[in-house]
Amino acid sequence: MREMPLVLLALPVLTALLSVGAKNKKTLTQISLAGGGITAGLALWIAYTVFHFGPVSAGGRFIYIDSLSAFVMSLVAVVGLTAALYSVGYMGVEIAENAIPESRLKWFYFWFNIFLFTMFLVVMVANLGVMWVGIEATTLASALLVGFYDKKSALEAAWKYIILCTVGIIFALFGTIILYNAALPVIGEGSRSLDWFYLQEAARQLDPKLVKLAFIFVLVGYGTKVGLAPMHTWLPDAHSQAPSPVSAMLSGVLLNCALYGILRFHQITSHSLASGYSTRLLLIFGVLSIAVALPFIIIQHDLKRLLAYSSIEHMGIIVAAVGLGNRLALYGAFLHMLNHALAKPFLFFSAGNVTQHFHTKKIHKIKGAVLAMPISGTMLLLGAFAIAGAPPFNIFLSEFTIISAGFASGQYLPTSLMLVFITLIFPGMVYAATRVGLGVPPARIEKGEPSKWSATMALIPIIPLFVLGIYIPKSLDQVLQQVVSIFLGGN
Amino acid sequence: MLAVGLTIFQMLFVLAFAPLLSGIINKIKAYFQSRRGPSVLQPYRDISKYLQKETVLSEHTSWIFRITPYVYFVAILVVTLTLPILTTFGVLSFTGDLFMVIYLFALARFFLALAGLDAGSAFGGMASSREMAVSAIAEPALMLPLFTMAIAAGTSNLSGMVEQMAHGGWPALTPAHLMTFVALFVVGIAETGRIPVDNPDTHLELTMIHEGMLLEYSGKQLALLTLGVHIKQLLIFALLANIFFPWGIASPATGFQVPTLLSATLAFAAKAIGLGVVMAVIETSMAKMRLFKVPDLLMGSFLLGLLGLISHVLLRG
Amino acid sequence: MTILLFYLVLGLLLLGGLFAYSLQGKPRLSLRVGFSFAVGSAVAGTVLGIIILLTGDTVYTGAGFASLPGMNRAFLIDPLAAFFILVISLVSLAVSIFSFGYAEEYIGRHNLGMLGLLYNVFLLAMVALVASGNTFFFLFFWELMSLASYGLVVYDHRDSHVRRAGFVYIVMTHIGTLFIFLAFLLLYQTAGSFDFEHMAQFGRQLPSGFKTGIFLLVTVGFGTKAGIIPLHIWLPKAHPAAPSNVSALMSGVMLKTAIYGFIRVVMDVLGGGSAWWGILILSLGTVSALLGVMYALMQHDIKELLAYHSVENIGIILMGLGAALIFQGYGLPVLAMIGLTAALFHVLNHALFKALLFMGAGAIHHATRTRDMEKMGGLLKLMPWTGFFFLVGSISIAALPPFNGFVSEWLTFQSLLVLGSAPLSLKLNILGPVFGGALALTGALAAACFVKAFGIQFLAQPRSTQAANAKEVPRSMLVGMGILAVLCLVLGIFPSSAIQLLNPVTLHLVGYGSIQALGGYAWLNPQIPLLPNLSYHTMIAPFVLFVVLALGALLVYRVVKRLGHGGTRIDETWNCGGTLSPKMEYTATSFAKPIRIIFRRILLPKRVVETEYALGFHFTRSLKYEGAVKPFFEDILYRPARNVFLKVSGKMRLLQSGSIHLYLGYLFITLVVLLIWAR
Amino acid sequence: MFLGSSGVSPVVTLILAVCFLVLGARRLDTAIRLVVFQAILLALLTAILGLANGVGEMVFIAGLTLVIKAGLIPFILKKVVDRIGLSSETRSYVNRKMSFLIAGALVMVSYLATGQIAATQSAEGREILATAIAMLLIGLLVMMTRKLAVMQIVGFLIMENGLFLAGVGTTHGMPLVVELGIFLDMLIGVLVMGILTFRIQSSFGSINTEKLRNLRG
Repeated sequence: MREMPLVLLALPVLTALLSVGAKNKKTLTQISLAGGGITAGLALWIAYTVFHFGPVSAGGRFIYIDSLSAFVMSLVAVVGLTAALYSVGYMGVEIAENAIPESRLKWFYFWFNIFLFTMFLVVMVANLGVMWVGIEATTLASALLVGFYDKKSALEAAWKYIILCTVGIIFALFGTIILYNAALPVIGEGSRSLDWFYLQEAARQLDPKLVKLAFIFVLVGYGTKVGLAPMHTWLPDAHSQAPSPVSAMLSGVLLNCALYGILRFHQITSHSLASGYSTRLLLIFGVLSIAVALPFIIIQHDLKRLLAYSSIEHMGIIVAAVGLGNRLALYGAFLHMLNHALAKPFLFFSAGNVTQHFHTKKIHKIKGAVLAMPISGTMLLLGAFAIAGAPPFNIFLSEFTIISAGFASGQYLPTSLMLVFITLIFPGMVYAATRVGLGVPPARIEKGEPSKWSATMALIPIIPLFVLGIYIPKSLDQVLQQVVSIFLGGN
Repeated sequence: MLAVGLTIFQMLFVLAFAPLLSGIINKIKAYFQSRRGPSVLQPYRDISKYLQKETVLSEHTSWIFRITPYVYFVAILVVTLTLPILTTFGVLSFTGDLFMVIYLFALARFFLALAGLDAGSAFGGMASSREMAVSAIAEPALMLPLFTMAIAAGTSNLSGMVEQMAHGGWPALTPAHLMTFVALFVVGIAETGRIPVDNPDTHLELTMIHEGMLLEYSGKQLALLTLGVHIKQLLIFALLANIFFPWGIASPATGFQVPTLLSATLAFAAKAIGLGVVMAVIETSMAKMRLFKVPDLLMGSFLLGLLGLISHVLLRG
Repeated sequence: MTILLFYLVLGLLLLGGLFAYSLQGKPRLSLRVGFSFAVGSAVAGTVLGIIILLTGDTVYTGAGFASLPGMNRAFLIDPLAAFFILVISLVSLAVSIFSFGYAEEYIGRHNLGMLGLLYNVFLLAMVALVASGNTFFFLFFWELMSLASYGLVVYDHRDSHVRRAGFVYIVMTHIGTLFIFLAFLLLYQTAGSFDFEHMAQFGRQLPSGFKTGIFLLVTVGFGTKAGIIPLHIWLPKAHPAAPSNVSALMSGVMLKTAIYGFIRVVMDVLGGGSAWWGILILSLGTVSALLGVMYALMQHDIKELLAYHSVENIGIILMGLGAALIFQGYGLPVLAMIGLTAALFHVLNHALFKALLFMGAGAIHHATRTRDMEKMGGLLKLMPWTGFFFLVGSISIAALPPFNGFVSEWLTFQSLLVLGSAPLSLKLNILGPVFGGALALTGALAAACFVKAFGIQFLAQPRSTQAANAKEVPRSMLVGMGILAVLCLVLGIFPSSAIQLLNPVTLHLVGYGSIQALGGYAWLNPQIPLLPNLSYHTMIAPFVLFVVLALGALLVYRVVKRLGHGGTRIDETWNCGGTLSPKMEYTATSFAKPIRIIFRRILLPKRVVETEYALGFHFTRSLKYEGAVKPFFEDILYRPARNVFLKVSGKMRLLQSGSIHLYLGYLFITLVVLLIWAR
Repeated sequence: MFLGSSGVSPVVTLILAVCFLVLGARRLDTAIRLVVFQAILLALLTAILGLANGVGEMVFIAGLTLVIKAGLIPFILKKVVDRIGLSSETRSYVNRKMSFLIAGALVMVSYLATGQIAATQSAEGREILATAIAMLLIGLLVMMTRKLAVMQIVGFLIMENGLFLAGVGTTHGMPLVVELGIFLDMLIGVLVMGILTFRIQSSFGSINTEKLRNLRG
């Protein structure tokens, strides 16, 4: 029972291996769905245990899961499962339209599950070095998924993705080494010196200069992966070129996993330096990211790039919220992380259906999606409003919390800037979504959903978006409070 | 009971005197133009002639056209009941509010303008359009002097304003008072449809405003409207005369004996005829203005009214 | 008990929306179900509003599941909120009944389930918005209202104009929300709570700079929604684009929620401020009223015309509010009460007659399939009831007695007059009457505009075959209009009933009840203690007036009938001997021409005349005339701003030029800068 | 430059100098050889440190470095270069003089950034840290300014060497698990990059990354 987390890590690898061995499309689908379902179930169960009975460790402290890890892990599990479900319909259409040969499908599932494994690894391990390995591995696994369509543009995106993220990640490793260097005289040799748990406890005794240096490198390094401006440049390329389920994973959880890395370092840094050094940096980068995303959202020609820039914006919001630093802001930050992780894949699903059906990603070439595809089109429209922060959807709630917290903590300038940028982004999202969604579709476009399955997957996620927009269940509230407490108080 | 009697007396006086006033003005105009002119009783004869005539309705008109004469006449009549003309002690004087009076006039005009459009001829439409435009720009110029007087009196009830004025509430014949009066007088010209704003004597289609709206009317309906127009003219004269020069009006302070009433009647008739003479002089000595010069005239009147207001406020301190 | 009624209102709307949506397969049923629930909820809302206003109680609920700290009241219905609930409910009652017939034209063409859902959600958001006890709920429902109304505006999204209108609407309203949000945040920061109730305790003691900031923010924020000039540009686009029943709601009540928000923040929470606030609001109101009515005169699309009249009427409401704020700033509650009563009463009146007029426009569109007034004419004979109701609406909006518009405008005039006579400052003594003059001009222009609107549409001969073939609309639509027409007359004759309802509201906001000073009789009687005691109080007696008018009409009719002996004959209209054709009739454009010329410096009209000659200069083959009014604010304000914004954004795109070396450079520079700056 | 007691400093300086040589290299194979040389120097340094401090692990790591960095990775790179049949010039956006200048500035930045590290560090440790940062930055500079995809891998390797230097020089090596993971990752990374380079070559007909500029905005 205690070693369940190890089983959880093994499950996606097992699914990946089984996928390679699968004979035909049907078995492949079954393997993927079964594997995804069991993995997600187990992950959520472990998360539940953590939330109720405290941190879980396994593999001789190789794995240590506290509430924060469990929270991000649940996101990975949920988004991973929905993406796997969505892949069935999406890939089905791709094969039916001869966009990819059927034989490539197993490689898709193989790398998909490996990708999932690496993300679980990131959030579960105790050792910051191994966490780094995990994050680097996510890049490698997902780079091949980004370049999955053997097109020029996809290769270009994959190349930029891998180069930029690998470079970034080297800095992160460098930061990790410096931190280890700082920890050695305090904690001593051995892998404990890179265990975030011990580092946090010993944070006050660490050499502050080294910690600062480490945080800079980690921020730039993992920040590249999170998509913080100005290191975000790979993100729109990769997100737009990847198959839609992968875009959903990248946007929904990969960014959060990288952010998780920053958060762990931020915790250590903020315990070590009382001056709010790291919070200020986070706030600056957060607001900068929102600002940089703004013009690209306003004049965007590509639907999926639009969503990618929106991810940059929302990561910026979360990071800035962490940078605001008070309890309410952190609550908002984690709520926003959840909300974004729920909303963005949903948008990628519906956008995926629409682009697939219209055979283009260009915004000005798609028209009348609502009439052509009653479910996906409508959901795309609703999703755009949701992500732009309109009630009754959940993003509004978390943004309201964050902005209120910013004002409550007296940081008027950054908070007002955030609010202004978010407000100005709204027209951009709405313009694109209404341009795509409303009107009369061109005559060449058939009416109706090409895949019932995909349509359903575009429909279902609106429910949590809506419910969380008007009601936060007590249990979720407790989880978030717990995460915030952990974050603020160590334990 | 007294109040009811006074109101009825005032109403009968207005009904009887209004056509006569028009007749007198026409006679004076004729005199200035070295004509003999029609008898001062001609307006009565016109009305009684109209009453005898068959009413011809246009086939295109609707019920709006048919009820307009009644709405017009009744609205004017109600103003007659509430306005202090001979006395400030009418049964309806308590609701004789400045705005009420102006807006009842507006109600009458609203229906008349609709009726002008109803027959579908271009003349009626043109007349309605011009009437509404002119009256719209006349409105602020009309209101501002009245505001000044209302502020001075501390109420917008016309009887109250008249009483305040009559019993020394406000020094008369000051510059403020005179400027305000002149401003209102200019608007009075526009409201009664006289030269230089409109020409009451013409049926020349390109210059007429008021007459164009009446073009389709005949018979009893025309009679009602014509009488209504006469009364409206008298009422505007009454506003001008009584608010600024209320002397002689019968009020609770003067009592309501028969001689008082008689002198009040005579005083008012004299004031009205005096104003009529001035109007006639202006009308014979000026040419009708181009329609789009009228706003300049009214703007001037508005500015004069503003000056009156400012000097009033400054003088009051 | 009353709180249950409130939940009933919300519940019915929610169920109505959901049922209508789930029945979208059966459009006719969906329509009936959706609007039936709306009617039910409107009845409940009316009862709720009246109960609270008559008892003067305040009902509230706890925060419930809201988890944000500093939030203790989910809903709080005080008399002010109840008054607005009453306004919303009265209008939505009539409009929902109207919709039964009106929405039938969409069967088979559009998704009626969606209409039912959005319609009910829209109503729900408005009711919940005014009942919100804290800023979060307020903003939530505010945005929900915007979103639902946006959905309704783009309901007929096949038309590209509609889409563009919708976009302008949602962007403007969202930017407006930004300002409101900022104001709320400042309040939250100082009061440490989201509750209005709680804020109101702190609001009055805030430093004046803070208060001014909040005031300016909400003025811009709510002003955008209310459509004050120059923030109005969305309004004449969005209202015509929406289905007419929705336009009726948007114009009739949605704009009023902005007024509600303004009153709630400025008068309730902040408790008023310096007198210049009032002067600002008064000036904004005057400009909106004047320009609004002038632009309205220039329109010949009936719904655009009505939309600009909303701008005008919001201006009039703000004039009353501005006067109230000035008096509040000087500490004269009685006088403030008059202005506030005028404003609130006009809120109700405008809701009634504007909804009525929009329904009329909808009925005309239903019958003729056009909104272009130049194509109508002669409809009064074909659609007698619609015509009659439209006439009632026209008279009301032109503020003519004995209808309701007159009474609230009279009160506004009174508060401006008092501004002229109260011992405040010389500047205000002069400004008051001048603003009064502007209001008089507005009223007269509005009358001109509705002579045009009614005359061109309903009188004379039809100008097109569509108009000639028009038929009277179904009964449900007539009932909807009839309800509001009757209310317009009733409130015009018995304004005291409204004064009585407003009593607890003014008592709460300015500390002086409206009955005390305005009298609870059939007439209005401002007893202003500042002024000398007179034998005549300023008062009007609308009921007496109405009776006299009616008796007078009867009397005159009887007398005239007896006099003379001419018969009646039907004949042609005289036309200089020629035959009259509809082409000779005065058009809407020509009707407005004198005013267009008189105010040409403000309206900036432009005209294009294209002449095609056959032989020489004197032989014209064809003549094309095009006239329009320059969209002044779009040209000088919005278009340049948008262009700059887009241009800068376009330049920023170069940052993402596709070069990986550049991207690596960003990384490099970031790192170097951080190493130097943040070491 | 000051000489360290254990003779570490000259090696470190030499490693940094190699970076400058790479910046000055005109031909592709020269650049690759220089990186191999740098890796050998690193292995040497690791061995010296390991023996001096008596850490057996580090000697093992030195061997591993030699095998992977001086053997396997150059082997893969060579393969790639041979398969593609490169024109062997290292094309750059900035000329060599400028590159040297910038690199010099970067070394100063690194010393600036590490200047105030507390006394827990030996002077030598501080120097190694500064050198490592300089190598990271110079590696990034190479990646930034050189046009060919292979040169980007070279720049990447320089960065990676800097990292290794920091890991070995300042902390006497990371925990073994971590170290192995890092090695594995690097290997896979270079592999994946190689695969992508192949694919790019076959799709675009060139590995000049200047041509990879279709995704923008």
